[in-house]
Amino acid sequence: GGGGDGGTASGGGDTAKTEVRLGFFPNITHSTALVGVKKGFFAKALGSGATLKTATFNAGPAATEAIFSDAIDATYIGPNPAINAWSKSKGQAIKIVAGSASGGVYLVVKPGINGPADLKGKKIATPQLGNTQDVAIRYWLQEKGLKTDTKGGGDVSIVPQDNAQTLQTFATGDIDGAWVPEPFASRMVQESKGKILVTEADLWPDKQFVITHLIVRQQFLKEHPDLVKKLIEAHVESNAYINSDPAGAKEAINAELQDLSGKPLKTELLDSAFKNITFTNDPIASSLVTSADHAVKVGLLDPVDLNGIYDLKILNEVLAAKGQQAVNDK
Amino acid sequence: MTAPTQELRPSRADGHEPAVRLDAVSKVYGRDLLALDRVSLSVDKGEFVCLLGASGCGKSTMLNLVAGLDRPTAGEIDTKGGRIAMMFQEPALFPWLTVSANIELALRVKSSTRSTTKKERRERATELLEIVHLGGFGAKRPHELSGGMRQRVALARALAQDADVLLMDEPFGALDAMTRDLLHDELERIWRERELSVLFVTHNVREAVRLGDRVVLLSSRPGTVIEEFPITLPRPRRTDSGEVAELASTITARLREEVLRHAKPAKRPVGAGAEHG
Amino acid sequence: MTAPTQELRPSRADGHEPAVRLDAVSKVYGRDLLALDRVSLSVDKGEFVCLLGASGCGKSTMLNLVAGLDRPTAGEIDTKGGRIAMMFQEPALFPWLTVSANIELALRVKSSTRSTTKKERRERATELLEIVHLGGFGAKRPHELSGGMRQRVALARALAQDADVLLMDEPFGALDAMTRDLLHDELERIWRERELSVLFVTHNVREAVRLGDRVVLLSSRPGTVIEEFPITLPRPRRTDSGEVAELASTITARLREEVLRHAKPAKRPVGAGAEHG
Amino acid sequence: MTTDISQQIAGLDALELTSREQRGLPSRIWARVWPMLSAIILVLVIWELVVLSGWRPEYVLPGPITVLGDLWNRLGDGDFYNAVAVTMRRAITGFAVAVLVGLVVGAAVSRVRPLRAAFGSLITGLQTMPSIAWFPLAILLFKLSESAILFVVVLGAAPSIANGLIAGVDYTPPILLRAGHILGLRRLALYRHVILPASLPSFLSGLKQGWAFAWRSLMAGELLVIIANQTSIGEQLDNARELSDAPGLLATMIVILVIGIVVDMCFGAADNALRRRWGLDQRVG
Amino acid sequence: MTTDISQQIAGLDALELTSREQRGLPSRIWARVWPMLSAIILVLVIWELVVLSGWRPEYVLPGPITVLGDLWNRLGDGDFYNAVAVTMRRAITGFAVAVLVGLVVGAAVSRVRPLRAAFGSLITGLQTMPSIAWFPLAILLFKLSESAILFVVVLGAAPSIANGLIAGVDYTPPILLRAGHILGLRRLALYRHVILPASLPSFLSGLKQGWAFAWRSLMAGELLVIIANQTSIGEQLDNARELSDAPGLLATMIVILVIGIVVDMCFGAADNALRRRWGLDQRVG
Ligand SMILES: Nc1ncnc2c1ncn2[C@@H]1O[C@H](COP(=O)(O)OP(=O)(O)OP(=O)(O)O)[C@@H](O)[C@H]1O
Ligand SMILES: Nc1ncnc2c1ncn2[C@@H]1O[C@H](COP(=O)(O)OP(=O)(O)OP(=O)(O)O)[C@@H](O)[C@H]1O
Ligand SMILES: [Mg+2]
Ligand SMILES: [Mg+2]
Repeated sequence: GGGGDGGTASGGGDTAKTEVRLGFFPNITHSTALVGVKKGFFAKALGSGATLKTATFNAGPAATEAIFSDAIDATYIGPNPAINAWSKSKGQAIKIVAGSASGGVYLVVKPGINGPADLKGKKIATPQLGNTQDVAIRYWLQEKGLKTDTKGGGDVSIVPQDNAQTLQTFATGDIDGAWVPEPFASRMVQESKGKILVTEADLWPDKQFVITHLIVRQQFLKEHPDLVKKLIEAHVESNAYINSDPAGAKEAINAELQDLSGKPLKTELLDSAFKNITFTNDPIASSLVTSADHAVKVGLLDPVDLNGIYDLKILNEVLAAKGQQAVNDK
Repeated sequence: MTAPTQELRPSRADGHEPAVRLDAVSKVYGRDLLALDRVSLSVDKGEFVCLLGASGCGKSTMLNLVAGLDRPTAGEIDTKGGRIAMMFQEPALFPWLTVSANIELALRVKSSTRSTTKKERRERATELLEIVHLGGFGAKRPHELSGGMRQRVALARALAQDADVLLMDEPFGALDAMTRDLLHDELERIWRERELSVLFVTHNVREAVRLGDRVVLLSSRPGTVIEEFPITLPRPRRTDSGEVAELASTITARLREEVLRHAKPAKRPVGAGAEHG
Repeated sequence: MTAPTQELRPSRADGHEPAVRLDAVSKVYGRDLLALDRVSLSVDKGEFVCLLGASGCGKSTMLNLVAGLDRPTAGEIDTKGGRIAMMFQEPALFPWLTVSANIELALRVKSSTRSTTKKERRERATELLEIVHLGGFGAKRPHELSGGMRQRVALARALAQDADVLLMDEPFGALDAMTRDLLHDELERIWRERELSVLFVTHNVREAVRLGDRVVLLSSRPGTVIEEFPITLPRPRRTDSGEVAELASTITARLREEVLRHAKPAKRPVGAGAEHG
Repeated sequence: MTTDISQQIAGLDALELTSREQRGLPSRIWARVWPMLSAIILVLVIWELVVLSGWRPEYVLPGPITVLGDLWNRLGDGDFYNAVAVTMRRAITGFAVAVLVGLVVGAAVSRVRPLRAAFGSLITGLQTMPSIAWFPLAILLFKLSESAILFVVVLGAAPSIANGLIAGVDYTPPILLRAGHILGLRRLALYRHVILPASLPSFLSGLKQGWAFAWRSLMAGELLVIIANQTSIGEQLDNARELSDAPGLLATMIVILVIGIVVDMCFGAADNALRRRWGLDQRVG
Repeated sequence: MTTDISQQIAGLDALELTSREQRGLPSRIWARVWPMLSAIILVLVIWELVVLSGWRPEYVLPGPITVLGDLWNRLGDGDFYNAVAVTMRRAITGFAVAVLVGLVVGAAVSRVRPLRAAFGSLITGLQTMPSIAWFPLAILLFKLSESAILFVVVLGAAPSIANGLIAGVDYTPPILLRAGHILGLRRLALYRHVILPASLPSFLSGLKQGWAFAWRSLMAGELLVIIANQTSIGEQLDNARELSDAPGLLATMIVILVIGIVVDMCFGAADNALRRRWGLDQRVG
């Protein structure tokens, strides 16, 4: 395919690449990007050779569409859209080049529900049919011997709905719980007296599973590995900063959120959510593959070959340069 | 017999009860177009009054006021004569109804108290269409009729209302002389039978003399009653009879005089308010 | 002088070139309503032809066909006489334009070749409005006029077109006798000056005799030409002159005869196809 | 077909002349069908050419063959028909309620002065409100039930329908109102016998717009509540997008288009009947 | 106010009688304003009562005071005005383009038979297509630029406008067409001088519907591209929703409603002027 003729309307272009277009969501799980942008790590790393142009999205599909359409070069994104982008393009569109965040997903339920057995006949929300959380709860329920189906039937009725809507329906008692990421889990606990029944991290080896990672357009990677490297350098620096100075990071996050959406997160919420997420450069490849396997098992995904979805060579170079341990793509 | 009465009276003093009474009625359109100026007129019960006047002198305006479709700017209108039916200057048929349904609608409203069946109404509509010589056209739609035919349907519809007072605005304007004559007879018959009070606008002086008990002349801008002619010719009259012609020419002469007197002002801008009061 | 010619000819054989020629024209509406049946008629250049006939006999249909607004079911129509203007039976004014603008629109189209300025058009429109005795009403909108006034605006608009052939469908139907007389004079003057060919539908036999070079009688359902009367009275004629009255009554008699002959069929359903062919 | 086309081109020349010739039924149907077919073929060809040009990779812009193949697969699947049935049922129910609400509101607002002053502009205001803004309210009122979806649909469509009626009422020729008044028709009777029929054309176009609003709101609203064992078109559309499934998205778009076109044809038939009855199909020429 | 209300109630009784009395300007304005004010107060009171009843917790259904407070804070913030300005600019640009496109398409489709057969129904089909379905195409064609947003807006609004025009053309009284034809008007001239003005009422209501579509599409489209340093109403709405910020959501809804109402008033003024000129404001009574 072509793709070399882009950039007419957006001002970007491949001719003497001077712009790196990075996407992310105004969302706490995208803190690496929020901090990196706010603190200028990206701008600094790109130097004078290229400028950073950011684009914010409200959800994965829009980010994928933008990557597909050559409207952005790289984006932070969750595992599901990445898998979809990979499989739909038959491995041509994107590569995952670094991990970003892990953990921070919980099953929050109404008080009074104390175990899987109590969930029978209840309504549990997930963010989206077939996404990681959706797969996780279905697999978990299956292991506990509870049946679900994709239409909301079965022993436990799974209702995929928007996270924002989940907050409301949980508050009004229309649903009995939800398997959701931060900051929604914390809000459900704080605002509606929800109770954490399952911490997804507990289900994973090392309590680690991917929730956000960085993907790039393959063509961009091919044509501008130098720029990708700079991007990853900034990314690593940003994660390092978050882990070394959480207070400063939180301040940066809220400042950036304020800029983007006009409203910062409440402090206690930010604290609680932030505490539950781990920021790591490791894409935790194993969790992605396992999750995909689970999806196949619960009947939400046709088997997909994820071989080659990672390209961690540059990340490992950067990590090596910093004297950190390499990550692997298995 | 043919001498015009020179006194202008709102109502005849012969003890008849008026069906319609206008008392010093004025109508101003917009800011300053005085269409009617203190018009006083009455139509007795069972009387047939014809209204003559130049184009634009306020005849339709007067009918609209009597029908309650518009409010007078000043003066009072009494319509104690019972239900009012009106035939507009345009046919004003409902385009979405067939000819027959147009008439049936009038029948249906009229008879809301005592219920008629659909079949009865249909039959009555057919009768009425026969009266206006449109038998067999009931299933057509208004747009499939000629101008004169539409006017006749409007007549049938007005008759269908079975009202006590009938206001007619140039009802036979689009008809040929022959059809007109036939309808004159029908109208006279119905007027007699039902003891209607009729206020009838026309441009045809002979027609006015043929039909009216009284002919009222309106002047132009502002419209005022300038003269009334009682018509005492014995009925049935014929439009082409000598007596009708004679009386008609007297009235025409008076009308012509009036029109010529107003010919000049008519050419001046009316909005300028020059001719008011 | 007043004797009707008994032969029916499509065109007079005096060497005049026809401006409009209908050759065995038929028009069927819907499935089986035969409105016109093999009508042949021609209007010479500069001739004034009046069309008389009962209501619904097909006069408007004929005018529509000549104007090219509708297609004949059979037969041929030649309109070599040049540009055609038409006055419809309804005023058909554009409600969104002022009276003056309605006329100016006609002027503007007419003069698309040689450009007139807006001011010229406005002046010409004012002149035309004066001709129809509506000076000062230019700024009004159609809905602010009386029925007769609207009809006069339509006349002014038709005259504004400056066409060679003028088709008029009961142009003076809504006017009082006086205004009508005045407009007869104006129309005659303009017809003379511009050497117009006119096809004029009316229900007023006197009017037809007053204006026409020839009066054509149409029968009813199906419409066919039953008789033509050349009018050789010297001009200017007067509507109330004895000669006009005399000729008019001859024509009326003939027309009455025709209408009465058709009175029965007219009451039968028309859609039934009984009276076709 | 060549002669037909040349005829039609002649028709193009004489724009305002529409022929009123009496033709046979097959030829009349053909006259309706061939332009559509040509249009479809034209679109498909252009689309395929763009794809063949390699402007974008196939996974971003799949070709018509891929998409039609995907569509074909869907057509072979029972789920698809369920989805269409569910969505159509919701659309029709919601639309019917919206028509009712729109009629009542439109009738009230168009004839009662103070109501109009109070709520007239609010109707358009509501019309501009995006569906998602209503979601929280819908859930508050109706929990996670199908009623919540209908609520959003009705709020989307009713203003349009009311506005159509109001416009129709406003443009009812005064002479017909007067005629109705003289016939003794008042209030509801005047409404029923004069104003409504006179407003019908405008009301009909309001209905058409209302349908579009209803449908769009429904597409959004179907994500609001996912009810057991009921897949729906809105959900399929969203899924295709979530999965970055370009052929699936395009196939679903085609389904939506086809439904929209079929519905429009129903409205068109009603419209034509109306125009024929009113004598509005008498064109010049 | 009591006398006014009792007058208005009398007005309710005589539904079809609208008074044509000449009143002073202040009293006319007051007659327009009081029903609105009463409506607003009524809504606020009911709302507050519902909240006070404790039906739902405050953070799900905040009371009017909270919401108006939130709105007040927004009004004090420069960002808010930027957002309104950005959104209005996009709405107006998009709408203007849509009007152009709608006019051209509507004119072509309404008068050229084969085009109508080919694309007539497609217009409504397109109208029913939800905005999100266009997002991939918009991004494909215009990348992440404002043009992508405009694309979605135009696709949302243009069909409505075209449909309004088509309906108007279809319902142009034949006698006026004939009159225009006789005056020698053909094709474009006939269009300009007869068909367009005669279609104006319907076109205007198409425009109104088009605006609603444009606005709704814009609210969705503004999430498509979030351009740096440009916040917009659509974004604010979505943020409020994403954050389950009920007062923020309601405040934004009020902003949208107010804008919608103001726009409707502009259309209303145009409409009234039209009706006055056409003599359609002459009601019975
Ligand atoms: N709705 C209106 N708005 C403004 N002026 C009007 C309106 N209706 C009538 N007029 C004016 O009032 C005057 C009288 O009109 P009216 O229709 O009563 O005349 P008319 O006697 O019926 O005339 P005609 O014989 O031509 O029908 C005219 O000058 C006309 O311009
Ligand atoms: N559009 C139409 N569709 C169907 N039938 C029509 C149509 N127009 C006219 N007709 C029929 O054709 C016949 C002649 O109509 P036309 O209008 O030509 O009569 P006319 O001579 O002008 O009558 P009038 O003097 O009443 O205007 C009538 O019987 C009428 O019903
Ligand atoms: Mg009149
Ligand atoms: Mg006629």
